[in-house]
Amino acid sequence: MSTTPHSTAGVAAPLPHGGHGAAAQGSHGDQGHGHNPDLAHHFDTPVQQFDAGKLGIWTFLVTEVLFFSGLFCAYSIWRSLHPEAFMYAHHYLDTKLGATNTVVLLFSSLTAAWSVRCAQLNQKRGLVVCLALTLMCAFGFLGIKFVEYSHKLHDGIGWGESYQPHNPKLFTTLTPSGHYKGGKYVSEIAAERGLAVAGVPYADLDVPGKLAIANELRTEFLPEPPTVRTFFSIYYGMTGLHGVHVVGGILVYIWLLVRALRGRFHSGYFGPVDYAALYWHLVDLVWIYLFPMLYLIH
Amino acid sequence: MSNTHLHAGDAAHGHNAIAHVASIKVLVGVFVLLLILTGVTVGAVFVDLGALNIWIAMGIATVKALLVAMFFMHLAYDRPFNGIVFIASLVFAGLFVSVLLLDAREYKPNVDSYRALSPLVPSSSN
Amino acid sequence: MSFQLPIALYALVNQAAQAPAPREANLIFPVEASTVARGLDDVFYFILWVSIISFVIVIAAAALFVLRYRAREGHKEEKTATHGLGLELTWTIIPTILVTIMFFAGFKGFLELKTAPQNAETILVEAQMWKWSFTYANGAQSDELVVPLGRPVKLVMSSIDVLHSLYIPAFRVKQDVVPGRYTSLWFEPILAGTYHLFCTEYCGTQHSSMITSVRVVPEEQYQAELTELANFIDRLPPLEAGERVFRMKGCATCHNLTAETRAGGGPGLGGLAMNASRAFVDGSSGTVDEQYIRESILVPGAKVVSGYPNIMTPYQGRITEDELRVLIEYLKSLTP
Amino acid sequence: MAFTTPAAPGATALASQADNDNYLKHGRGVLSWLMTLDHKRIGVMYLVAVLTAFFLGGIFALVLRTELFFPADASNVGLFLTPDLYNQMFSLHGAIMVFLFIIPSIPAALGNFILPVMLGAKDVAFPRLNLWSFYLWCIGAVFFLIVLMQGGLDTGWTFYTPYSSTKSLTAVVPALMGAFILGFSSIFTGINFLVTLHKMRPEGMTFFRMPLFLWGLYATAIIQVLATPVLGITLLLLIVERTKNIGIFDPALGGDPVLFQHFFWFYSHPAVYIMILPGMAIISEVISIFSRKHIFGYRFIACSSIAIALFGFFVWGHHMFTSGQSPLAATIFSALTFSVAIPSAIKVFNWLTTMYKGNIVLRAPMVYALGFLFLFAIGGLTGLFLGTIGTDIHLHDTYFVVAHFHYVMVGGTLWAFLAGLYHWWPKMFGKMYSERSAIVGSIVAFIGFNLTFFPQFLMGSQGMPRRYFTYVPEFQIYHQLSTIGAFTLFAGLLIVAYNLIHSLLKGEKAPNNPWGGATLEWQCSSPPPYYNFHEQPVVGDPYDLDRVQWDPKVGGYVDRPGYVPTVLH
Ligand code: HEA
Ligand code: HEA
Ligand code: CUA
Ligand SMILES: [Cu+2]
Repeated sequence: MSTTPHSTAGVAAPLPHGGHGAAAQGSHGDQGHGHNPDLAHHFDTPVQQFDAGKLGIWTFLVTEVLFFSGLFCAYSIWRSLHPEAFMYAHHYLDTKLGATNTVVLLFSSLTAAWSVRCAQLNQKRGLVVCLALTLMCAFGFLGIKFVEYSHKLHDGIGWGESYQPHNPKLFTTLTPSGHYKGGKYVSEIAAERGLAVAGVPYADLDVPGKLAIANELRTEFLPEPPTVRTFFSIYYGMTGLHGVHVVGGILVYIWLLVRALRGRFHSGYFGPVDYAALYWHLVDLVWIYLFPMLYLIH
Repeated sequence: MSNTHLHAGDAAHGHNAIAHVASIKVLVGVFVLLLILTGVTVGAVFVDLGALNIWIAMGIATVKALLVAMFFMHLAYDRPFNGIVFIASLVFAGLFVSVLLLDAREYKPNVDSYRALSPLVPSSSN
Repeated sequence: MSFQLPIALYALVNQAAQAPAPREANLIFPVEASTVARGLDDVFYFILWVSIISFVIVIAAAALFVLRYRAREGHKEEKTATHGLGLELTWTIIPTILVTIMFFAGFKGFLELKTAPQNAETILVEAQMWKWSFTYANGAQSDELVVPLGRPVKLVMSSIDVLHSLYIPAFRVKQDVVPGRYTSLWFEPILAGTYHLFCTEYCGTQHSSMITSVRVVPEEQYQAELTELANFIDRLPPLEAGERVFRMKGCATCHNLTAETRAGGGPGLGGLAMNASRAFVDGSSGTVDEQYIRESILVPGAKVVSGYPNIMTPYQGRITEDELRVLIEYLKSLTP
Repeated sequence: MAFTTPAAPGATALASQADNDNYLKHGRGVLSWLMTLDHKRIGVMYLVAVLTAFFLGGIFALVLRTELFFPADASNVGLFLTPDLYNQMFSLHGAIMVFLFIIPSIPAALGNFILPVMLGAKDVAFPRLNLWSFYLWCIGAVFFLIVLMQGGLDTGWTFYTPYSSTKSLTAVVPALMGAFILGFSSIFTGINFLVTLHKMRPEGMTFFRMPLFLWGLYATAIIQVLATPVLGITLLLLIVERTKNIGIFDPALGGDPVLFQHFFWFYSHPAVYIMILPGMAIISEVISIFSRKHIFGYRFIACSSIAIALFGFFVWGHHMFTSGQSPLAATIFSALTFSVAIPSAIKVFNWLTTMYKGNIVLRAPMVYALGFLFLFAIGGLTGLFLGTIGTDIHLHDTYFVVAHFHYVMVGGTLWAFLAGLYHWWPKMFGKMYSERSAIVGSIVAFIGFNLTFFPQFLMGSQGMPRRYFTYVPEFQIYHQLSTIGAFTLFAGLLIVAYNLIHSLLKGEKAPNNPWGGATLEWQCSSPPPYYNFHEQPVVGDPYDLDRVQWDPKVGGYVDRPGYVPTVLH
């Protein structure tokens, strides 16, 4: 950890002005003689530069972990103080979609890790392929998220103020272990009973109308725990923040792909590929926890 | 690592002068393991073990996290310090979450006694 | 100032339970008017002494060195040891011991502050922007706190809007009042008199006006005042009763009795009956009558006089019909 | 003139280079500054920026102090402010001073300039990130200007919910965004320093041969990296709480305001050590050099910095003793709070021992260092009254607290900052300043400071609550003393400012090593060349002051010819 690369320029020997002297030391062979274009002037050797970048990105990941920790904290407190809200609300979350997204992210992690290997081994085509695959997975993930979000928002299940469920699931029984059972969407019930307002059937009603019917029906079923709204705040907060990170990852990978196509990376210079992969793996790590925490409540 | 010579030649046979190269076997192997574990978590949900479920799920998640960190993120071969740095983040995040959880549970009664008298209006009915 | 180290130490070692005579107000503290005050002050004085002594050591040493070793003709520095475990341990261990004593002393005081006696007289406190209201066992209400001398009192507190904090310096007690939960504190007054009661958690515009007083009175007078408070509306002429409701409900924090606006508050209420019409923020306007005043008290948001923010707390459900009746009478009686 | 060993070939050539090629002359025009990646120029830009913020915050302070000269009259009309305006004054004062001034002051301004040079490196590890950090600061500052234009901020710098999330009518969201961005600026500085110190130390400089200033910055970086992200998420949650009512902090929706205070202080307590650690580190340098003595207890001072950084994470609850936090938590936090006092005590006593039998030169930096010792001791010791639960119940949210944190932040950090500024000024700008007005300024400021804040201890313990627009009559005398003091302090600082500006314009040329320091920054010319060193500086014991000797010809210190460094142990 505290070992420092030796400036072969040596003690008290004058450096050529402009400061690429030490750089020359680090990079025989690779680029031929002297000046190494991939080495920033203030580093002595590519190894030093790479290690610095690596420690830098790891430190950045540390800040990311603590950034997310706030939401994990809110989650665990609400989960332990208001389990009922979670028991009720998880019925809205689609485990299948969640699981699919998990697999997508895991695969993208594989390709990301592979892209590093390719860069290290000068496999330029492999690198491009891996980066491209990673990107595609990222888009896929967002696509699935979009489907999930739009379904909820369509039923008025937003966060904060926009939590106005006009097509909520209603439950008939509560098991001793606190599980809500016999869930049915208002839309279904309305369809079965052919409910309507002023002759307009539920399906064709505007939002206020649907809300009216929903509130109407609520009285017959189990009451909704008051902090459900907070659950969805937390759900959107966590998945949303994670989504923002995915978007960030996409930007980074587009940039990498461009440079890879230009053949900028090679066994002597692949830092950015490695760092981006590390970041992407962290995004994956976070999701590895979010999935059971949000989608697998039972 | 001290000053190393980089020969593009090194790259040819699965080896790089600057950093360790993960073998395809390891990468794919880890990926498969991750898939299996994901399957297990989803499966575990359908056996109701009450409070135990969440801990099982978290346990499996942690194993998966470890796999990713050790192999995909190279921690297994990396400078130990990078690992230490990462662990530090988890330790402090843990401190943060656990202390707040402890306090929240401690003062819960004051909140509940108040809620008993003036309950929250269920959010959706507004 | 009577902070002799021996006294302080003594009080720490043996329980401050059989409390010595309370100290008079001095440069550091107000009078020690509750049972816990004396003990807590002793802790303070103990820390104060430790601090003064270590401060003097530090500064004296620094001054001495500057004088003895200041750069001047013919003076040169001497090589001395660059490290010494012995010294380091000394100035690690001694402070450690001292702060450990501080912690336990403070902790003991804290326990006293947190464990209210069973027989404590309970008074309900409701805080709102920006007034206190106290409700007593017999249902009587007041805007200043009246407590019996020599009897433990427990305040059970809640807030209807934001954080507030109830602070009585003379009793050395303070507790935040948190919306959405109950918090409580207790004290036993040992000196009759009137003391400050401050709000010490920032709560907006009138935070610094959210102050009232605590009156410590003998037991029988306490009982008398409670019964008097409980049914003053029936006994007093409407205007007097209304004037008291006006104070009780804390209207004075935001409204002047004259026509001019109170800084950071609402319209002045002087001459309400006279000025027949008012313009509202929504552009509309209306005439001041019984009904209008009534509405402005119960649901102030309904008609907000233009030029003022809509910040008043609705009194719907916070004021009885009788109170409202006399209050309106009183308001109408006000001259500009 | 560059320090060169006669042996070195072309020494003269290099020397002449040194004269015309320093970082100030290297590249001209505004753009060459705004686009620069040079840590020295970024440091200088930061210096200008934070001093501007300091000035602004100070003006707000003077305004609120003036208002407090008299209490408001019967119908609550103040001297010249309304209650709302007063509340905005202290909120903006606090927020600007903390987020825009004191957090970046020493690390980002002085640290940026000195760290790489002290390290014998050409730059920090990530120069581009460094520039970004500065521009994030600027963006954050812009947000605070927006706040000023959009009706100010009246939540206090602590943004407590639910007032900040539901009731406040001021521009809370822009302020939160500003603080959020400033947080990332601070994080980037932290990452940069951490990596630089790990990966760019020259041959022979192990961790335990690093100058203590670098140890201080290292400890600071640890806190910046571990604590600041939590501030980020806290502010983010508060923003959505205010805009979308997500119901995490708002009790009306089942949220928990005490939770917010936990979130906030988890960052903001460690943050106070972001403020003081670099200051202490400067003091360690100054006291050793100006006592012409090897620092005493190097390892203890170094480790105590780390200890403070880490312990600092376990005590945040001491800001919440009366908040409705559980007694259990309160007790734990009180106990842990004292753990931080010990390493601080260790530092203080090591500094004293360093002065023992020294040859104490009372130049400006040393005068400020002594002032620091005096003021920080008071500030720190009063922290003990607050750390003790029983007594804090009475003192919390009174002026006693206000006095405490001004003694540590102004008397501590600001004094150390000025000590460092005077210490490195010749190196940074190659100009000397007037010693006399420097001393005069420090004395005036010292008197003014104590006059401002000592009375606040007294009125505080007598029960004067903080954040009060007006007050009950018995506190008037203390408030008036305090206000008078504030203006005296202002005068002192004006002298400081004048002196420094004057030195820039008219100051005589500074030698490379005016004070006889043995750390590497004194081995390069003043101001340093663009790449800091024309030759690898010789790494030795940073406190082995015998390496250098006074040279009347240069008017500064130069290497002692043929000096054999004491063997490093
Ligand atoms: C530079 C910033 C800084 C520093 C260094 C400190 C240092 C300390 N602070 Fe302070 N503090 C603040 C900035 C700082 N604080 C701020 C800004 C607030 C208020 C925030 C707000 O509410 O707005 C605050 C508030 C605050 C509180 C909450 C008060 C309240 O709101 O009720 C507490 C309580 O424990 C506290 C304690 C301490 C302690 C124990 C130390 C210790 O680290 C001090 C250690 C130093 C010494 C002990 C002195 C040196 C040692 C000697 C002279 C030798 C002798 C020593 C012994 C015998 C032990 N501080
Ligand atoms: C670094 C932090 C810092 C600094 C330096 C100061 C400096 C000062 N502060 Fe403040 N203060 C806080 C941080 C700080 N403060 C915080 C966090 C709060 C809490 C806010 C809240 O409650 O939310 C607070 C609150 C606070 C209060 C309490 C308000 C209340 O509770 O009602 C008061 C009252 O007297 C006060 C006064 C002062 C004064 C007189 C100064 C003086 O020292 C100011 C002197 C400085 C100047 C007048 C500027 C002069 C500058 C130049 C001339 C240029 C400088 C250039 C060079 C030196 C080269 N401050
Ligand atoms: Cu109520 Cu401040
Ligand atoms: Cu603190």
